[in-house]
This record gives sequence, structure tokens and C-alpha cells, in this order.
Amino acid sequence: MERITLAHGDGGQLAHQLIADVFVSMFRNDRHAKFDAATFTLDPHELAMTTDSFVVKPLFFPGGNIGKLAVAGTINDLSVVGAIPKVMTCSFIIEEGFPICDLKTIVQSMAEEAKKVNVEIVAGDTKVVERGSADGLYINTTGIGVISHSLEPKICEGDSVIVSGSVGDHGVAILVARGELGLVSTIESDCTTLYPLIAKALQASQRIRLMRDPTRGGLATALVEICEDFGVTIELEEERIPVKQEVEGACELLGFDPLYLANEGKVVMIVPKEEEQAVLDALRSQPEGKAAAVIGTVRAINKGQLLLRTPLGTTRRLYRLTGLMLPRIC
Amino acid sequence: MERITLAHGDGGQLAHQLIADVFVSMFRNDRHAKFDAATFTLDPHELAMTTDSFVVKPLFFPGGNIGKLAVAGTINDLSVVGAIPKVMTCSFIIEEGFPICDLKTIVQSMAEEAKKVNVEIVAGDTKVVERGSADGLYINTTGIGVISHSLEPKICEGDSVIVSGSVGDHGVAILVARGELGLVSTIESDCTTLYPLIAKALQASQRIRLMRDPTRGGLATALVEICEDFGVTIELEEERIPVKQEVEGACELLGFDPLYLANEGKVVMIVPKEEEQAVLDALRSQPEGKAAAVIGTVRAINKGQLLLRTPLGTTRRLYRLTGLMLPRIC
Amino acid sequence: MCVGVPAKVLHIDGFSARVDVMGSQMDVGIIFVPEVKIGDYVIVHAGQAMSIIDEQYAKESLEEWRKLVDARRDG
Amino acid sequence: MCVGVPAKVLHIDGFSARVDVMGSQMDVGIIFVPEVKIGDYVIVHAGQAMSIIDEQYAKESLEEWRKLVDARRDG
Amino acid sequence: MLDVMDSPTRSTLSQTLLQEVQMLANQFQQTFGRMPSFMEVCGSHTMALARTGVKKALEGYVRLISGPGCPVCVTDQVTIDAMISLTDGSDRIICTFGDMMRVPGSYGTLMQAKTEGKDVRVVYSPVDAVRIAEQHPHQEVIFLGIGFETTIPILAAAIKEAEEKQVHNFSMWMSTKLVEPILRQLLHEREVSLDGFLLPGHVSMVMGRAHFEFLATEYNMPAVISGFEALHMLSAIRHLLMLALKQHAIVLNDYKSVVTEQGSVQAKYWMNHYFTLCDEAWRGIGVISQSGMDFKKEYDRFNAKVKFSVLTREPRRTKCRCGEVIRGLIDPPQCALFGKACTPLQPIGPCMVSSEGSCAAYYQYMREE
Amino acid sequence: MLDVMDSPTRSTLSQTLLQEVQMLANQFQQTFGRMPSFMEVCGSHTMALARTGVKKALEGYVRLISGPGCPVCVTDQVTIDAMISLTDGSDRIICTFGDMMRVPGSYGTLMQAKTEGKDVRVVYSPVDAVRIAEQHPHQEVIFLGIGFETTIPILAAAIKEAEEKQVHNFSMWMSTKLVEPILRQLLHEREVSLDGFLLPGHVSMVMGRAHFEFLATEYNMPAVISGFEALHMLSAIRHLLMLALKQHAIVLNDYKSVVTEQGSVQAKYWMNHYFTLCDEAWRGIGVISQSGMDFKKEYDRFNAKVKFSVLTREPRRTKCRCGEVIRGLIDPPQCALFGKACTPLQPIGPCMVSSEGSCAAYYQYMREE
Ligand code: SF4
Ligand code: SF4
Ligand SMILES: [Mg+2]
Ligand SMILES: [Mg+2]
Ligand SMILES: [Mg+2]
Ligand SMILES: [Mg+2]
Ligand SMILES: [Mg+2]
Ligand SMILES: [Mg+2]
Ligand SMILES: [Mg+2]
Ligand SMILES: [Mg+2]
Ligand SMILES: [Mg+2]
Ligand SMILES: [Mg+2]
Repeated sequence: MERITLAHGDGGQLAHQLIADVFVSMFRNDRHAKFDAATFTLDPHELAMTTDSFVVKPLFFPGGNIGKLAVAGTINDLSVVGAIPKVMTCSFIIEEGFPICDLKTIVQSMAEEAKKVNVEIVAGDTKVVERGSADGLYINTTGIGVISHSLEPKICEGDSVIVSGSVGDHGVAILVARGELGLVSTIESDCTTLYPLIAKALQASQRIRLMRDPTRGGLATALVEICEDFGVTIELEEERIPVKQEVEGACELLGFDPLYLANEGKVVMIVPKEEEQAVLDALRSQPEGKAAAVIGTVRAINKGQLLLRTPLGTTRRLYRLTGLMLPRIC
Repeated sequence: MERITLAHGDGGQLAHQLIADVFVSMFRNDRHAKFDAATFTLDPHELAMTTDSFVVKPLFFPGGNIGKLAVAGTINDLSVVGAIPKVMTCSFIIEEGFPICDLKTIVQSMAEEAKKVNVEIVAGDTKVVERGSADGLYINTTGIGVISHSLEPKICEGDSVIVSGSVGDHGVAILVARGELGLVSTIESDCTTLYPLIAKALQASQRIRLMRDPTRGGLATALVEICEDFGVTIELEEERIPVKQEVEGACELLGFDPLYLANEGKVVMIVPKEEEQAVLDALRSQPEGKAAAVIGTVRAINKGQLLLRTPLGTTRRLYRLTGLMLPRIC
Repeated sequence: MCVGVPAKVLHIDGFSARVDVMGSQMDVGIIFVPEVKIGDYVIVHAGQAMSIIDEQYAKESLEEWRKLVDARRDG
Repeated sequence: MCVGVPAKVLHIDGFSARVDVMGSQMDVGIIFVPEVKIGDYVIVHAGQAMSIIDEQYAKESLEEWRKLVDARRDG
Repeated sequence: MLDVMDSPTRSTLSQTLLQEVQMLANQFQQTFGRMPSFMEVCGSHTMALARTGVKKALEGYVRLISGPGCPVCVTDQVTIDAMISLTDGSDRIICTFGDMMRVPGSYGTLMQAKTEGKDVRVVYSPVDAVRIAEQHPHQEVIFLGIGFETTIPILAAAIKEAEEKQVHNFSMWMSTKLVEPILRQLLHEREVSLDGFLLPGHVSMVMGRAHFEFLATEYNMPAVISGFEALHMLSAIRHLLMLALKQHAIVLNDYKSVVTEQGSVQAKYWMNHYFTLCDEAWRGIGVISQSGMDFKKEYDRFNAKVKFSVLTREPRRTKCRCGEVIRGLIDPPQCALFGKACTPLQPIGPCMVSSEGSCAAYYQYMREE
Repeated sequence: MLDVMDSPTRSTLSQTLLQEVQMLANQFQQTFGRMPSFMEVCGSHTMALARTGVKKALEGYVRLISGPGCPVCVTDQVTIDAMISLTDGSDRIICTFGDMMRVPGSYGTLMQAKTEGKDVRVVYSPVDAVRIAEQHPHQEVIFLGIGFETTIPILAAAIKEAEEKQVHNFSMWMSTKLVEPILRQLLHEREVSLDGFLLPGHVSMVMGRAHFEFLATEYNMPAVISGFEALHMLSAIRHLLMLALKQHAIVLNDYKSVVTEQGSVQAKYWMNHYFTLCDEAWRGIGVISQSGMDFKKEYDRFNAKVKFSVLTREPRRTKCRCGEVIRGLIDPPQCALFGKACTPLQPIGPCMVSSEGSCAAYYQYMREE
């Protein structure tokens, strides 16, 4: 089996060949390959930019791999600020000994995921580190988008909180794929590019206040952040939050809370009550949004708390994840 | 000593605090911290974009650290395509157990280096991996610049090749800092932001054909790439290439060739013969360019070879670095 | 986490059994419930089936609670 | 790399010496040149000083070559 | 079986039960001129009561006092320090349940030891630690065995596995606790006045209902065995209220689907096979004789305390009042550090660490300022 | 001392010497009707001649034939395969000079073994390998000891270090070669006709000028000992030409600043202290008796061949002509694979790997198509 060696990362002949054979050929960006930086023009709009490094373990999991995740993740971060994703860079840190065929599969997934929404991968980088200095492969993606809907987070009392589908799927898929806990489940990661879904929602309503993709830390952490950052109190209804049976079962078995498990293909939105139905309909019209649901309401401005109403009718406060040790999920 | 734990990377409370305490406070980018992606406007120009992951070992070396290197490296890649560096993202992969004080020192260096040329760090990311899954810390930086001089690489026979200073300093500094080979030297890495120097050169001549920063693989590899990519034959003169005494000494001791050692604060330029003096003067007017020198000439178009004239008067061909195992230098 | 989850036994292999909770599964030890049969529900704790759930009693509890509801509704 | 570099001995510590080549330094073994003194030039190969350079002979070679140059110039 | 138990049904049932409980509590208040006080013995109940909102729903109706049933919280400081010191040796892998990782020892936590490079691993089950020992034959794998009667058989199962597979590099540092002795101690000291006990379903599943009969016969205390769902707990509290109202001291099994009269023969067999009663030190209480289990002499080879010695310094004193919290003497907010110096992120005492700890449960689920 | 030797001076001197050499070569051509042929015995000379451009500057004047003096290139396939097989054992760290890493064994390279997870490390000096052994007392550290007379004393220095520090987990797999036996072999077979030898300064530094006297006395061959700078080599070639013109067979020391008549007493003492003569297999030539050195019996404890056994399969046959290249029978471009299937990036034979290999030197420094 052909494997990555240190020489693939030293800027010499082998590095040159690897870049030509794997990256340039799959990303089809030879236009930029000759220069230290890629050049391109974007319409004179407001821009959005985001970066993420992906260290998910394992690299391959039901429903995706680190490459698909890395591209979708950055596209999603651009999408949730109301941007049309345009260009992206990909940077690889590869452990000596990594199988080149796996690298090709991963890069192929990246190219496919980017192509879905016509994102051009304009620049890249490859570093190889000694065996034991990385866990196979890490990927950084950094993306630029052009703002199409300037979201203004003027959240109001009574606004609805919508999630585009069931929560915790990615987290459980990773737990299962790691195999360490002996968990077996057919659940697949929800890892996907949300731009088409979000574009539909933005078409349906010009008044979406705020969007976020609840990845690391799960739905609860994403909403706690929103509550704190924008000074609002949100009340979720435990019974309305969509959770797949298998995810619930896995959580029961392991003692995890699905609200804190990662998602990689879900968006949570705050919308005016009046627009709730329009947005829901738009989301549900897409396969990724079929299970979209209103899960809560903005109860007050300026308190900054996330509350959960239990089936008993009492509420309790939700916090950020605190020091729980979950496996690497992104 | 306070150290990074896995919980600093799980998206929860500790991660939130780390980001607030270290990154947001030092990069002063709280404006963007609330969103998944940063937004900003750039004048309606042609843009340049580049990405690099930095895995240098050791993280601290005479003349800099991985943070300074990461920021300077990306600024330099933008600068050598004729862009004014504008915004940057920084993404960290941190090994569990990493000392937080070291992280702060590194982030501080990054902020300082970015400030020198008014580059705004608009977005960031932090991942923590288990002990043994990284070698301390890796940093990705991705930058955007606005093209100010559209370089058009119409290289002509007779053009001059200029390097802005002595080669191999960074490579030797890293070898010394690693301590493995028992080498002792006062040489410092040349790691620095080249934008001010390059801006001077571009002021002095509108006709600079092409620039490159000869990092991994050294001067020889950078020029081989230019020769191949643009179909030109360049002849270097061995005796005119500036190499510091200590670098030459270290190379003698270890059997390395300074032409293949990394630089992190040098630029190599191809300029029309007539502009040679103007560019040299501009470079030499700056402290980083004092040792600038004409080191070779474009001999032919369409051959794609890099040649080196020895003191004996014969020439030999230079190739890319082939499978030499050098330590991680960027 | 010592709450224990009711899990359905899918198959048995020597001293261990594959159990299912709403579609997610796990292999657990059964040395404490050697009499367990496929289709039984067991309480799982830290990788061991600790007890077989008595369905009759489970139904009875449910009936009791239902009666309470009905009583309230009627009363 | 068995070429060997002329390196100047800076100081000596038991069976090892710190040598300098144009400002870069290294510690090398000196078991093969136990008579070495500070200020001597030695040929270093793979971490060992293999031989002390005889400066007299070095100068003589140089003179010989110089003479050649002068002869050519004159002739 | 579980199909009739879908969420809407459960929700309706729960709400009806809640109303019943509230009604009975009012009745108690009218009859006795004060709120009824029950102690949930076990940390899992503390957690479940908080998480499901039952505790909150009963505020002003029933006083639910958290008892000494969180295994991490009752472990005394010297034992915790010893367990953390175990990581100091070379070629060791320390395995533990996740809750232990951030428990503050006098001079650091297991998490810190791990962050500094010690090999400390969280396992789902002690049997996984045996597997790790098999995979690393040149290292000593030590499992930190804490827990009550529900967990002790599981520790025995791991020893059984190690014995059968002849895994010689596996051992356990035991610090287990038993429910009966601590309840006797609490009732003996009479520091808290109680109207009854909410007994843990899982301990009862192992020990049987009859094991708790002493509460009624010797201390005249009503007690009800309960499961961990909102429904179970509300039902059990309803029974407790009815018993308290009638001043009827019996030990009632309200979790018959899982708990039998005599408990699990097999579980009891295996725990008594490897372990024997021993004196144990309880946080904030001191040593209670015969209140835990440790290895029988003939299984010394699995006893980490015999295989390894650790140096522990004088435990550091803090203002943490966990000792009082676990005895039900104070509620977490009465500790001056609660929510200020002491939070789940930077816990001072074990009660703020363990997901079953009273302080943690209170912080996570009850606080809503 | 080196201050008078600044680059401009050197450059002028070199160019003058070059002209002298070219003039003398023309004289030879006129006198004998053919180009003079000299063999640079040693790989370091091959490299230096190519790198400095001396070889190219002399094209058409002097035929410089690369000899059998690259230690990697002369090592036979079975030995290389055995060294690579050594990585297969567990708990081993293989240390080697960098040149060995990519040498193609029949079934892989050390680099591949490393990439697949074996612990293979490049060291600058064999003494560094002893230090690694001290740092990893539970692993066996094996140094792959290849080299000629310059390196053999250094291998001895490492053994001395290991012996004194009582490092028991260090050993060496020796496959060293001696210059004298191979030169005798070449002269004996008379496959190449030569007008003289350019003798390596570093081997001579250890062995002394007198060691090579046999070339003149027994084979009537002129020979000049040379350093490795352009100046040194041009000067030595000039002397060779003068000797050849005069048909004067003497062994001349043109590197007196470093090489003495008898060489290094200490270096010879230590190599003979630990090692003794042995038969060695040379690539493309076969076994030459007493042509290398290996451990004396009493130092078996450092002898990796005694401590470990390896399985080697039948070496794979390739079209590589390294065997002929090292005997000076062909120039690298005469090999059909040169620059096509065989490049420094994907070498077929060891001569394309080692920085001292003729094929690599030719590829890196001579090729300019
Ligand atoms: S709040 Fe913290 S310090 Fe106070 S009793 Fe609880 S755990 Fe101890
Ligand atoms: S070119 Fe390659 S195959 Fe041919 S002799 Fe040289 S090393 Fe062997
Ligand atoms: Mg560059
Ligand atoms: Mg992002
Ligand atoms: Mg993201
Ligand atoms: Mg790069
Ligand atoms: Mg690894
Ligand atoms: Mg996001
Ligand atoms: Mg770049
Ligand atoms: Mg760069
Ligand atoms: Mg991020
Ligand atoms: Mg490490």
C-alpha cells in the first residue's frame, strides 16, 4: 500500500507530485497552483469568512468522512450568517504512514461536497508530520462567502426557535464508529452541506433573525451561546425537540444527553412567530429539513438564559457543556 | 502550570473561556466572536487568498515562534502575489497538556505580527486532541489580500533574479533549536513579515515580473518551480548567493546545502535587467533587505531548468529537493 | 450513571447478550441473570444485565397509574 | 558525507571538544587525536575529530598553488 | 412492553401523579403543620429528581433531602488523594468511571494527571479495563473501584473475568460503600428529621426489598423503593406521603418489575465470592465499621492496595461542606462556595463534580436566577 | 589559517589550476594519442568532483572514472535485505546514517519500514545511537554499521562508548569495506585500464600514505592522495597528469596538511581493538576475502548478527548495473534505467540513492539535457 512519507511534506519533488496527483487533479484548481496565493474577483459585496480545523476520529464514519465534514462544515458556517459560499482553502496535516488511497477518497469527497454548491477550492497546503505527531489526518478549511441576506439579530419576545431536524445524529454516529464503547447502531451522521436548505428558508422569509449550526457542544450549547451573546431568554420544550429513536436509545445506554451531542447537518433558527410556518414549510420541502420543528420560544430579552420545559411542566436552566469528555467529533 | 485539557476543545464552557481569555482578548476581534463566520467589506478589487498550516518543531526558536511564523508566512504569500494583506483567520490544533502560558505567548506574537501591517484577524478555531495526537500545537492561517499590483509573469531573457538577503538562516536556526544534531550557533531565523519590504520594491518598480518567498525546499526548490511553471531557464551564480558565515559553517558540519534550507523572511524576485538597480536600492533601504543581491539571470525561455554556475565556471542543473529528510521547519 | 436502562435481549452468546434500546445496541454481560431469554427486557448497568424486568409487574404499575388518571378525570 | 570539515578547537573537555566552523559549533569526540590543543584545526567526520591539520603543510600547498598562478601570470 | 409507554401517555400520567402528590402533601401540611421531609438516599435519584423537574415541581410541597448515595461524594479525601497518587508510578494505566476524573484531590485531579501525561482512561465498564490490561501486558492496569451495592457485583464481574483469563497485570483499588450502614448511622445520629426514605431501585434490585426492612422495624421509618423515571419517582413519593399520613412504617416495593423480595442471588453470590465486609471512611463522617467491601485475603493478587503503595500527604482543608451535604444537613446553596468559588467547571468538592452529586445536580438543574 | 583562503582567492587559484590541468591533459593526449583515465576511488570524491564542476570542466580532457568507494553502493543485496529485515522485530530501534534510508532492498526500504511504523532513525553519528539506547533501556538499539576505513574507527568509538557506559541494549550490524582489497581486485582483473588513482584523503588520513604504496610497487600505478575541495582535487589531478606523463609510478601525498605517512595511530588502534578482518560480499563482484572488518569474537555482545537472526528471501533481480558502475566499467548513463525508471526519487539501485553514489552524483550534477 502506498503511504505518505515525510518526504511528501518537505516541499521537494515528492511533495510536488502529491499535490499534482491528488489535490490539483481532484480540486481542479491548477489555475492557482503556480502562485503563493490564489487570486479571484468577487462582486463588490459584503464578505463572510470562517475557518475550522477538523480532527474528527475516526476519519471515516457512517454518513461521511473528515473531508466531507470539513467542506460541509465551513459551507454551513458561511450559510448560517446569510452568505453564499464562494471560495475555500483546504490545508492538510498528514501523519507519516497515512495510506494515499484513503487520502484520495477523502479529497474526492471534498471535491464532491464543494461542487454541490459550486464552491471553488482556490488554495491548499500539505504538511506531513512524523508518525505519532498526528492522528492520521487533520484538515483545515477556510471559506469566503458573499453576504446575500444581512441577518440582523434583532430578536424579539415571542420569536420562535426552529431546528431543521433531529439532534445528536452525528455525535452518536461518531461514538458508534469509534467502537470503544461497544455501541452498535445503524444511525448515520447528518453531515451535509446546508446551503441549499438555508437558501430555501431565506427565500421563504426575509425576516429570519439569526441562524446557527449546532455542532460541537450540540443544540444546548449553541442556544446558550445565542442567549448570552444576544441577551435573550429562550425556553425550549423538551418534548418538541426531534431526537431519533436510536439516538435516544444510545443516550440511555451511555448516559449522554442528546441536546449536547454534535450535529453536522442541522441549523437552528430564530424567526418571528408570524414567519414560523413559512420557514417550517420551506425547510420541510427539502429532504434534509423533513423533521424540522418549532422547539421553543424567545421568552424575554436581556436575561441571557436557556431554559428547558420538562414534560412535567417545570423548567430548568441549561448550561454549556461543562468538562464532559466526549470523543473528537469534528 | 495551567495546561490545555480535552475539555478546552469540546465546545463547552472551558472552550468558551479559553477563546475569550486568549484569542478574543489578544486578537481583539470580539466583533466577530458571536457569529459562525466573520463579515467585513473589502474594496471591489481583485482578491488574493492563501492558506498554510504550520507544524514547525520546535515551537520556539531563535528569532521567532510558530505564531509569528504562521502570521508572517501567510502575509508573505499574499505579499508576493502583489496583494495588500487585509484579513486573516487562525485555527489551532492543540495537544492535550499544552501549557496555556506558551499558548498565550504564541498568540501574542501573532497579534503583534499582524498588527505590524494592519492585518485583522477575523475568525479563529480551536481544537484539542489527545496527548500523542499532535506535537504540541499546529496553527493554520488563511489570509485575504487585495491585489494592488497585478504581477504578470512575462519573464524575458536577460531578466535579473534578486534575492532580498542571505539564504538558509531559518533552516539552520531550526536545526540548532532542535538540538538533536548537537549543533550550536547564534544564527537566528529570518522569520518576518515581508510586506513592507515588498511594498518598497513595488514602489520602486512597476515591472517586477514575479516574486516568491523561498520557504520549504529553500531557494533552489522555489526557483525550480518558477522555471518549470513559467518555462524559463535561470542561471544562478554560486558565488553571488548571499549565505551567512554561520550558515555555511553549519552546512559544512552537517552536509546540508544552504540552497535547499528554508527561509521565512526572504523574497526572490525576477525583474527586468533595467530595473535591477532600482529594486536593489529599494530593498537595501530596508533593514530586512540590506543583503539583497542579484544572484542570477534568466538565460532562456521554454527550457524550464535551473542552472548553477560554479566558481570554476561550469554549470550544473539544480533539482527540487529529493527525499532528503529535513526537520519540520514550518 | 447507575440508573439502568430497560433493554431488550436480541440474542445470547455464552456469558454475554446483545441488547437493544430503541434501535441502538450493545453487548452486555449476563452472569447475574443466567436465566435470561431472548425477548426479555433487562436492566443494564455498566455493561452488565443486572435484572430481568417482570413484565407483569410493569403492566400492573401502569394500570395503577392509569386508574389514577381515570379517577381524576371522572372525579 | 565523509568529506570532513576543517574545524577550529575552541575548548576541550575530557574526551570531547567544542569545535567551530565559521561561527557554527559542535561537540566532537577526540579519542583519535588525544594530543589536540585549543586553537588547532581538526578534520571532523561523523562527530569525531579524525586528524589535526598541519598548518605548515596547509600553507605550503597554498604557496605552491600561488606560485602556479604567478607563473601563469608572468608566463 | 415499552410500547404503551410513549411520551404523551407518560406525560399525562406524570402530570396526574404530580397533582396527586401535591394534594397529598397539602393534606400532610394541614395534618402536621409542616412540610413532609423525605430523603432520596441515592445520587441517581438526586439527579433524576432534578433533571425531570420533579424536585422543582414539588418545591413548597415536599422537602426532598439528598442523602449519602453518590459514590464519588462519600469517598473521603485521603482515599481520593491515594487514588490520584496511584498515577505517579511508571508503566501504569489507571482506569476509572468518568465521574472520578475531575474530583479534586488535595494536590490535583486525575484529569490534571492525565493532562500532565499520565495514562488515565475513562471506561464504560470495569470489564473494559480488564481488556485494556490484556492489550498492554507490560503495564499494570489499575481500576479505581468505587460504588455502592449496584456497582460492587460489577466490580466482581471484572475480577471474575481477570481471573478466568489469567490477566495478571490487572488490579483494583477498592473503595466501595454500603447503603445499610450509612442509613443506620444517619438514623442513629438523628441529625435530620425525616418522614421517610425514597429507596434506590438499583441497589434494591441487587439487595432485595427485605434488605431494607430494618428501616421500618428498627427505626419506625416508612420507605418506598423507586425507579428513576419521573413516573416512578412521583408514584413512590405518592406512596411515601400516604404512608407518612397514616404514620405507617413499612418498606414498600414500588418497583416490582425490577426489584424482588430477596434481590439478585447471582449478584450477591459474586460480590461475596471476591469481597468481604470492611471498615470504610466516609467523607465528613469518619470511619463506619463494616460499611464497605474489599478483597478477601485470597484475592490479594487483584488488590491494588496490596500490589502498590502510595504516599499521601496530609489532605488539604477547604471550606467545602460536602460532608454536611451528603448527610442531608444542608442544601448546596447553604455552602458559601456554591455557585461562586465552586462550580461544575472548577469544583471544590466532589459533590460538585459527580453527575450524581447534590451540588452538581442543584447547580445544573435547579439554579435559575 | 583559513583566512587567506577566502572565496575570490580560491576561485582564482582554482581557475589557474584548471588551466594547468587542461594543458597537461592536452600534452598527454598528444603524447599517448588518447585521453588520460584516472579513477577516483571514493564516493566522496565522485560527489565533490561533480558538485564543484571539476568533472564537467575536465570533460574532453581527462576521463574520471568513479570507483568502488561509496559504502552504500558496494553493499550487496543480501546484506541490504538483512538490514531492512532487522526492523521486523518488536521493541527495536534501528539507527542508521541517512543514506541508507531509501536504499532499495528486494522487498522495501528502511524508509518504507519507517513509514509503516517501524522505529528507524537517522543519526548524525553512531555515538548518538548509543545515547538513544541509554534513553530507551527496554528496547534494542541496532546501528547499521557500513563504511570504509574512515568510518570504521568511528564505529569503534561508538562501541567503546557503549562498553564504558555498560549499555547492554546496543549492538551493531556491521558491513564494512576496505579500500586496499578492492583496488587489488580491480587491478587484478584489469577490466578497466587506468593511468592512475585519485586516492581519498580521509581514508588516507586514517591509514597513512604508505598504506597505498602497493599501488606503485606491485601494480606500477601512479596515485595521488587528495582532499575534497575543487582546489585540492585539481591540484591532485595535475600531479597525476605529471606522473602519468612521466610514466612515474609513485604514491604522492598531495594532502599533507591532513594525511601523514603512517596515518592515525589512535584510529587504527581502536578499529583493531574491536574488529578483525573478515570476508565481505561486494555488490556485483562477490565475496572478497579479508576485505572488511567485523567484531572480534570477544565482542559478540555488541554484534547484532549474533544477537538477532533475520530471515532473508532470495534477493530480487533488477536490471540495475550498479555492480558495473562501482567497478568503473560503465558510466551511469550507460545503464538503460538511468534517469528513466531510476531517479533519485525512485531509485532502483543504491548508486542512485547515496549522495556519494555515482548515479546520483551524475544525475544531480552532470545531467543538463
Ligand atoms: S458547593 Fe462545592 S464546596 Fe460547597 S459543599 Fe458543594 S461541592 Fe463542596
Ligand atoms: S542508474 Fe539506477 S539502475 Fe542504473 S546502475 Fe545506476 S542505480 Fe542501478
Ligand atoms: Mg510561499
Ligand atoms: Mg467556522
Ligand atoms: Mg464550524
Ligand atoms: Mg503551503
Ligand atoms: Mg497515532
Ligand atoms: Mg458553526
Ligand atoms: Mg500559503
Ligand atoms: Mg507559505
Ligand atoms: Mg470552529
Ligand atoms: Mg507528542
